[in-house]
Amino acid sequence: MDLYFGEGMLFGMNSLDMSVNIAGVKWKNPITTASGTFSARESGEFYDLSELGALTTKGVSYEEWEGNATPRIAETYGGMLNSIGLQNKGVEHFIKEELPVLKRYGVPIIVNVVGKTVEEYCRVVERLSETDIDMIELNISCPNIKEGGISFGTDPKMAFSLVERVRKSTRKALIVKLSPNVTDITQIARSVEAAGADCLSLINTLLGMRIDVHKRKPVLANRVGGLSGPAIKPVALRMVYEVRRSVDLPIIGIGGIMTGEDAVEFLMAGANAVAVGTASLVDPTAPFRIKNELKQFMLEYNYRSIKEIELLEE
Amino acid sequence: MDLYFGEGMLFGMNSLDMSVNIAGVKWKNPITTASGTFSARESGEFYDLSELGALTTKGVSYEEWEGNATPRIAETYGGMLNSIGLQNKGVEHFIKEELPVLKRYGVPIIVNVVGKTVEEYCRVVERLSETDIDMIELNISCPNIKEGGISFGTDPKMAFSLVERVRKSTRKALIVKLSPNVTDITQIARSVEAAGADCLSLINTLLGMRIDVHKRKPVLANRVGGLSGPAIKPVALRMVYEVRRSVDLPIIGIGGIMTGEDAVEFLMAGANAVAVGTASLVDPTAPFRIKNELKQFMLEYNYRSIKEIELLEE
Amino acid sequence: MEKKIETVKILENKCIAEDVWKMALAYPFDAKPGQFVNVYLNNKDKLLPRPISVCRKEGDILTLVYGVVGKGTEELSSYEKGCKIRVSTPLGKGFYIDQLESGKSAILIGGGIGIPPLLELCHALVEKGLKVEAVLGFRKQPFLIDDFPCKVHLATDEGTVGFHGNVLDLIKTKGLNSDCYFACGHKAMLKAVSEYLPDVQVSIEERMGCGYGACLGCVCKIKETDEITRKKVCQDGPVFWGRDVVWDE
Amino acid sequence: MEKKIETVKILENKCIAEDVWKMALAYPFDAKPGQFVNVYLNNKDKLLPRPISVCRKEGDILTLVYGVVGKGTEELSSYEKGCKIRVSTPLGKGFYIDQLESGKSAILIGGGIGIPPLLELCHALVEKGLKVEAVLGFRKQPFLIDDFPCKVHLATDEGTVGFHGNVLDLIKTKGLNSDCYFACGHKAMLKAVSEYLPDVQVSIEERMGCGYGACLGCVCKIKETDEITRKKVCQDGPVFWGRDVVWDE
Ligand SMILES: Cc1cc2nc3c(=O)[nH]c(=O)nc-3n(C[C@H](O)[C@H](O)[C@H](O)COP(=O)(O)OP(=O)(O)OC[C@H]3O[C@@H](n4cnc5c(N)ncnc54)[C@H](O)[C@@H]3O)c2cc1C
Ligand SMILES: Cc1cc2nc3c(=O)[nH]c(=O)nc-3n(C[C@H](O)[C@H](O)[C@H](O)COP(=O)(O)OP(=O)(O)OC[C@H]3O[C@@H](n4cnc5c(N)ncnc54)[C@H](O)[C@@H]3O)c2cc1C
Ligand SMILES: Cc1cc2nc3c(=O)[nH]c(=O)nc-3n(C[C@H](O)[C@H](O)[C@H](O)COP(=O)(O)O)c2cc1C
Ligand SMILES: Cc1cc2nc3c(=O)[nH]c(=O)nc-3n(C[C@H](O)[C@H](O)[C@H](O)COP(=O)(O)O)c2cc1C
Ligand code: FES
Ligand code: FES
Repeated sequence: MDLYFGEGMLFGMNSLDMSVNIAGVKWKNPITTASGTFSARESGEFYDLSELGALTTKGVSYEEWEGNATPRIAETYGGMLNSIGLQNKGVEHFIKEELPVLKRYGVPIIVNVVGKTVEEYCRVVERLSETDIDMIELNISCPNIKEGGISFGTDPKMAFSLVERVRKSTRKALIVKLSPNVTDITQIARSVEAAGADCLSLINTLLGMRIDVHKRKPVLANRVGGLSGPAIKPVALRMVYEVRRSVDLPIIGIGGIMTGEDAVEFLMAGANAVAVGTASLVDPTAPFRIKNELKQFMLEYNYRSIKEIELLEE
Repeated sequence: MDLYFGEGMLFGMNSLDMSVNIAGVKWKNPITTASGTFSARESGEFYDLSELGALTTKGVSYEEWEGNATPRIAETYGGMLNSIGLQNKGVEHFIKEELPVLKRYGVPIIVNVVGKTVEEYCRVVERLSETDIDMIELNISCPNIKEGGISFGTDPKMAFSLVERVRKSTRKALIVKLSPNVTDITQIARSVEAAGADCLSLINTLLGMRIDVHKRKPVLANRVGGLSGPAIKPVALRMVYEVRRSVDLPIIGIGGIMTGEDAVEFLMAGANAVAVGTASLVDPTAPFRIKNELKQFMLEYNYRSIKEIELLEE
Repeated sequence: MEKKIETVKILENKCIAEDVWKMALAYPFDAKPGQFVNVYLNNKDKLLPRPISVCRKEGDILTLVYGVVGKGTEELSSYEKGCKIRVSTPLGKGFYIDQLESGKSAILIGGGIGIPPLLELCHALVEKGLKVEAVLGFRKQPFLIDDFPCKVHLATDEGTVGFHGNVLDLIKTKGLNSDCYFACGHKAMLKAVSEYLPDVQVSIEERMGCGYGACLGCVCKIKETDEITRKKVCQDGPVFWGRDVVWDE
Repeated sequence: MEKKIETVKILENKCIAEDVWKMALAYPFDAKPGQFVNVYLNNKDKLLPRPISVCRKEGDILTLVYGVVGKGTEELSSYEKGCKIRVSTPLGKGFYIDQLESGKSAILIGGGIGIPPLLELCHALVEKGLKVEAVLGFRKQPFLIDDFPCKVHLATDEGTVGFHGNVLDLIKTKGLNSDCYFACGHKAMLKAVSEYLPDVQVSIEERMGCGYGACLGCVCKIKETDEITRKKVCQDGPVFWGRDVVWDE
């Protein structure tokens, strides 16, 4: 490092370039919010949302979904379980009430899309394609929805046909969000790439459970829920690393990112950008703080662009 | 609870029965050690091993295995990664040097068996069947061994034929230890039950990774390793709960058990006994302490036998 | 930005009844009765904030009173005077009292660990010139009752002090009534009170994720006109009208 | 049971050089030079113990000197005098000094944060009547050197004080030699020292899981007669003969 000290000064703050290009969309830095852990109005009371690389919404369905019964949240060691059940008011409500708020910040908007059938996914995507959102993130992996049986994201064929159909419904950049609850995530990644995805995001939550030993029943009304937070980071990182070695698409790394160094780990594992989820529940300013910590790390180690953040060749 | 106070006193310490019968083998309490996190000589310097329900050894192969390069250990948030690579000196060495030490404690001995081929598994099992060990635990799930490609434990057919063959090699009680790195663990559980297993133990470690952002390389020499510890408990608990609802075999619950209450969670999820792993690295007396905490819990809530520890019917 | 998480100093943290603790914080923010703060723990195995209601706000001192019911509140009780913790600025809407006029009467109905938020409310109403009475119920050992600047009716489940029975029985027995009602306590109590006094304002609890409106973890069902909608306890509440709450879950 | 984990009191915890801290513990157990203790952290996101060598044991006071190199040692440095931490009884075999006779000479070779374990060793050897000299190397800022009860030869990488260069160059330059040698420091230094002085005892480090011999996390390769075997650093070590260590990994 010492040798580069002079050069570090030379390049300094000004030439530090944190921008990334994700499937044709320019983000000014590689940090976005993870779906379901961010809400523009509420998070915007804690920090300036225009500082992020992109804003990712919670899951949007065609019609209103009520979500699951409460309790919907359970704390676990170094993590949490949720069984929100994708409660949301539907795509029309989103376009009318939430999109205008999101637009204010002048950063790319990623809308997370959910559905119970291929047709429902397509209808949401078609409707969103008529708006000026920037990217669509297809949540093919939510483990909380009982309807429809097995989740699309755990079967390579089902994932392929869903993405193939959705691909025909939109020209927006299409991110597909993968489920970690599979034997081989690279198989799903390759299916989805073949079906026309522009980008992958991973991971969604791991299926988990907690029992209240005093009340002798599961803590969540839904019994099982999605595990997230720092506890799952090693699994997420391994999956990003594996997927990076089997597809060429850009990757948004997700799972337990709490600090700038965590983000660097994902970038080194092969992610092109990262999304911050549970950390926002632990610290409402987390995505903003992590962006700053990432910048600090880059300055310290004299990285001049995000692309330079990678593993050493061996 | 108040109503039962008198009765609680009546039954008191004496009638508290912690014993369990696991596939025909009587354990005096439902606590054993998780394979690879316990060594009789060394752990025996910290507590009296005869206090446990059973003792489970690290993986034993036919010939000596060297294991992986170091670093083999990485710490993660609420957990750890290991890539020991099943280093061991082979079954003959085990029988000669380690078994006599284990026998001293007068509790059932479970030998964890590993192999790279069906034949190798069978040879270890045959050799062990000639000894007076009590149970065999087939590790069909170790994610660290690169040889042989996909692990037996992630494919229902491979798991079936392995267990079927091993079943023919021994009349000892046969536990099969399942891998969590699968899309549907109940499918593997059913295959293995059909192939003649007497008992299931779950879960083995989740595949994970960590990167040293300063050195720009994976922390483990082996790059990926097995994630264990409290971080994975919700996943383990969910899997025990699922498997309980699809097979009738006794289940040994494993994954992140750190306290007596954690053990109770697994018993309520449907386990018949539990194994304590990573906790022994954090506190060398953990299995012993957890046994005492479980007893304390039973006294407090007036449970008179392990069987009574279950979820409330809904 | 209007909201933030601040690292503040613990001025006092002491046990005031069995498993009930009082914590005073140096806290330079305005807080309204019925609002709560998110308390973040120092030990990192537990990530989520604990929502605790404003019990009293005097000058720059915020007092919280909390029951030790689990690992998080147990940890909270271990913090010593002088230590620092992370706490949010006040959250939630609090009780609806802006419209209330001097001279009117109010009854505050509290059960156990639901009593603390009524203390700040009591002060606020008394300051506004309302005639306030409090009906406070405990399992066995009362706490905080001497701090209420109003007449207090006491009930205990076990009859150790005051009326032997629950707060609602006490209200019925004494025939207490007033222009407005406020209640806080466990769900069964709030439900019973709401059935008897539909105009009551109730402060309800739900297990939370974020505590500030981002995660939809804490929803409850509220009747609005004829429809049932899901409201966030942390943001739309924690205070709702008793008659609107759907108690089925 | 011969071994245990004990909760002990911190008597002192202070910075003695840049990122180097000294911690004194009330510790009523015998400890030999070259042994280490497992230090367990209070904050529960980090589960594994940190192995730290015995730097000095006088009466019931154990002194540890540790470098702040990561999150765990950073946390350790935040503990204040009077706090308690969990620490194991002494682990590992320590240096082989039982056979050494009075009158013989010994050279201790230490680099940076490898120096602390040599201090207790130095005291033990001096007590045994050996003639001891220490060759201590630092990057820039020396520490502990005044505590060594023997002649100290100083080297710094940057030449700020003492010899400008590394410890091995200093030994070669001064032509130092003795009846026995002991070394502790980073791997590259130990390897070079072992090549030059095959009879040296070296204390080596490996990333540990359990720290007491149960997990096989910490193995190193050791030549025994003609075979290479895997030994546990925590139990069979951390001290080995320089000539036996296979340094390739
Ligand atoms: C808006 C609001 C205001 C509150 N104000 C106060 C207050 O002033 N004083 C006070 O003592 N408590 C208050 N609570 C409840 C308090 O937040 C919980 O008791 C606390 O979070 C429990 O943490 P724990 O880790 O000790 O318990 P855990 O170990 O998490 O759980 C122990 C028990 O507490 C219950 N519990 C856990 N979290 C919650 C929660 N968020 N809401 C309701 N029950 C829960 C669980 O059902 C469980 O049985 C309030 C809750 C809310 C939602
Ligand atoms: C037998 C033995 C005795 C030791 N004695 C001392 C001592 O007296 N004083 C002292 O300062 N340090 C000593 N160490 C090293 C000390 O254990 C590590 O520096 C410490 O565990 C790092 O913890 P951390 O959480 O701060 O670092 P981490 O965040 O875990 O890692 C930071 C860096 O430290 C390195 N590291 C982490 N753990 C170890 C380990 N177990 N061994 C070697 N390197 C590691 C990693 O490579 C990493 O680059 C000893 C190690 C061993 C094995
Ligand atoms: C409360 C909550 C709600 C979530 N809702 C969604 C959602 O609507 N759509 C989705 O694709 N993922 C959802 N997720 C998953 C997260 O976006 C993310 O993939 C996961 O939590 C892992 O990241 P983390 O560990 O940083 O939280 C949700 C997660 C949480 C905790
Ligand atoms: C260091 C280490 C070594 C292990 N070795 C084995 C092994 O030899 N055979 C096996 O079946 N499982 C092995 N495991 C897995 C554990 O037995 C257990 O299934 C897993 O760690 C989850 O439990 P825990 O969270 O309580 O540790 C090992 C785990 C660790 C941490
Ligand atoms: S707790 Fe997250 S929205 Fe209320
Ligand atoms: S660290 Fe576990 S055997 Fe040495």
